[in-house]
Amino acid sequence: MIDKRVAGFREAIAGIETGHTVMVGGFGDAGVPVGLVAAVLERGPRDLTVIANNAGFHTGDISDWLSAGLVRKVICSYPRTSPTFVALYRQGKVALELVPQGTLVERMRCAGAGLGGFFSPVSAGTPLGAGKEVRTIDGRDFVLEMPLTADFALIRARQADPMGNLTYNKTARNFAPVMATAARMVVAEAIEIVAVGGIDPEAVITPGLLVDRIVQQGPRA
Amino acid sequence: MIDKRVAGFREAIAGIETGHTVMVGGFGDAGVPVGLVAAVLERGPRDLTVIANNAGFHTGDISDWLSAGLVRKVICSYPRTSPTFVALYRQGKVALELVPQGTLVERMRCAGAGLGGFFSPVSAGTPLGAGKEVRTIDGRDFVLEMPLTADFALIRARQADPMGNLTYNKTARNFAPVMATAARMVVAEAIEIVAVGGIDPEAVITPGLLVDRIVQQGPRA
Amino acid sequence: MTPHSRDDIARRVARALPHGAVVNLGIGLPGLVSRYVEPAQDIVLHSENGIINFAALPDGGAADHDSIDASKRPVTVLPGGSYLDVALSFSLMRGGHLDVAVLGAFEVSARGDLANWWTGKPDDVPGVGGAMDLACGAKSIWVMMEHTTRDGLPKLVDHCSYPLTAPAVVDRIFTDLAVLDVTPEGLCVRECVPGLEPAELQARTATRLIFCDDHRIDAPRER
Amino acid sequence: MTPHSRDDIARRVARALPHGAVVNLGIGLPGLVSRYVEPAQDIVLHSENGIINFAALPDGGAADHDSIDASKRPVTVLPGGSYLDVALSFSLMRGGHLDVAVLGAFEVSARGDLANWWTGKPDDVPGVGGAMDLACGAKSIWVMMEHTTRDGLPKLVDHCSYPLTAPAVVDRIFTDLAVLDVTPEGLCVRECVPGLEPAELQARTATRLIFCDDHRIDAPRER
Repeated sequence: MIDKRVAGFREAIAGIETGHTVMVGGFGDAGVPVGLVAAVLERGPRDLTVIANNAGFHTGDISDWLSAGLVRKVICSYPRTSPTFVALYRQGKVALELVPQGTLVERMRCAGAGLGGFFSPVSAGTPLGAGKEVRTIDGRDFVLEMPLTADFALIRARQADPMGNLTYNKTARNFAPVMATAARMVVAEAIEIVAVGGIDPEAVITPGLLVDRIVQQGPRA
Repeated sequence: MIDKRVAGFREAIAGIETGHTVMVGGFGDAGVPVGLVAAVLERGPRDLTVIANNAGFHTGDISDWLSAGLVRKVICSYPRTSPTFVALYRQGKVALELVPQGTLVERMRCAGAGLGGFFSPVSAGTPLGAGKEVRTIDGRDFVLEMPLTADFALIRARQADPMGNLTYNKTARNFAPVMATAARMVVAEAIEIVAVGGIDPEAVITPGLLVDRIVQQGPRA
Repeated sequence: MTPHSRDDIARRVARALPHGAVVNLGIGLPGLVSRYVEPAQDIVLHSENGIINFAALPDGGAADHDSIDASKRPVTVLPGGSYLDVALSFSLMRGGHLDVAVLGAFEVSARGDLANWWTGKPDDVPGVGGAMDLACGAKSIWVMMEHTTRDGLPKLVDHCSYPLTAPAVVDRIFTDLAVLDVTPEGLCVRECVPGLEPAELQARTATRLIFCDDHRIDAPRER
Repeated sequence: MTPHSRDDIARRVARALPHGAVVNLGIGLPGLVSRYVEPAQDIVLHSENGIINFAALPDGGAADHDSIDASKRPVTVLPGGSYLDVALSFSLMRGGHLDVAVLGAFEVSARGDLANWWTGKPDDVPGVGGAMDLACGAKSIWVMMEHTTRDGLPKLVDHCSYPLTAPAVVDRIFTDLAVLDVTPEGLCVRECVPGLEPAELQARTATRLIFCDDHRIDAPRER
């Protein structure tokens, strides 16, 4: 039997090392894998590049990684929500690659789908498109965007089965299905783990073959 | 109340005109919108460009359009399944743009997602990549693929609600969710039409905003 | 002359939305619009974090961390709504599947350039979120803002001084003083608040206004 | 010397699949492999038309037009399986998420070029389906074919004469005579059918074979 369950959060994030690139799911509080995030904090790898929509908001999310000095660079669309990030950024202690949100997810998808890059109209003619290759197609300017991959993706699911099939809860779905395609090692923290066959094949959002480890979420802080 | 239901197949395909490009869902028999296909045959527009995975198989699918002389060109991945196509193609009476299946669906997605093109490794170094722009990225060759759009997409759903939300049945899902993003007018033939609220918001595969018309499928031939 | 209140502007925008439109309301001022949409308008709200057809959580409703809009406000899905991942959500935006995006702005130029994401000042940490994606994709881009800054400086200009969100995308602007369309000839005034003379409006605007033939001095109709 | 039967080759391929592998079996000969996979191997089958973890419909099972694999054969989803659209299905293929694709071939070259989709003859209407996508994406590309054509012509060659499916993608080749790996130095023979001398195998092959140090004359183990 394929069984991707691991005993706990520590095992779930084993292998995240200094210098790694880590994708972290979530938009606002929705879908943040809080148990996995806490376990990485405890493990303490350094010089991480973090790919997420935000740079965190408060304690209990990736703001903690920033506070603990684990993060070298953040690739995100909206870091201003994190006072910790803002302070470190102003001190020059963390790098930022700012990416429009749709471009961020599309670059992850591009990597996960085995494509080499894509032309997007978003950011053409703006500072975020500066320095990028521009191509005019049917009279409209597009910029060339490149794939974005990671060593680990940490995501939160609603249901998981031992084969790694996942469903999500409401708007907690956000980045998780795409991150699950784009990282070398995909770890999902699930609200509920059900038996194989417990998820309707029509309802699976992330097929199990994309997922490497499953861990049961603890009670929410 | 938003209500995209139309009275019958004739109304559902109203507006398909000579010279149009039409996407037709289905892989094998799974997901072919047989009622819509029959209605187009009756309407009889000519010089159609048809985008589908196959050029049909037998009567009751787009082979009928080919037999009736409605089709100028087929853009597909595997036309050999249609004896009608093969005969017409050998006589030079229908044009073919052969596209690898994954590139076919990705080009549709590219159009539906508002992107200008993408680099794919598929077909690089083969006759199907000949004449396309090639770019070497990280030592691997990619070809530039452009978006593929259509005037109409004709698809088959399992459930539809009057707002146009759709679910699909098993492997009949295939091209439909992507075609629904890529065509100017999207028409779905549904096995069952349910009330608004009758589809779980987590289970919706195609959001209603993508769909223009819904028609109830008749009994299967 | 009394400028419109923020709620007045929201009411005016709501009234302008076509029946059945799929609409994204940007963060900030545009969020007010949802209060003034009539049920009979059948407006479908989209939020870029992955929800379609939703409403603000009713008072006393149990907030759910996992059911929020892009402003991180608790929302509830309506019948006929759906959840989606952000890849599809942004495909809908960029792909032209939304009818209207209503956005706030720092500045809008005469040709419809939009600046609404960053002041460009060194101490201002930039954040873009979905602003550029929205501005590039919806069929109609409407801006909703005060006509001038708090310091009385014009926000409608010949050329934006702030970094652009997207060039030449804005179709219509709703301010506390007027409703204006972006046309090939420049900004065309469609409506003004009662008692505001064209010269007064022009004085508060840093690009030459066109007072079209069909321009009428028209207060937003109260419901 | 007795060449392996088609079922022998399928049995050999099945035995070589790693535990828990996600596998796509191409149309034609590779389809036979599913008959010989042991339940304990926990193989997950993927089919490009949008189904994961399925099995052939058992005899007497009610066929469903809407539940087929890429060969259009009726299949049934297994517990832990799922349906997906072809965009995601091909993303999984191209994106390197499948462990092994087992494909048929007209020809394979010494550097692993694959030709399996079109003869290139004027009267042969081309059809590619998912062949190129599979060949470009799976982590390992295995070819399963007869060592020579029906006319006895070699199918393992220096350079393919047929139009390529993809250049330099094949990792391993299973034929009725041998198992060969594609290496930087050329095709390396890992196994031969009993009684087949190296010179005989070379005579049926149009590229120079390497008989590696670890080459052993080894019949596929019967179950």
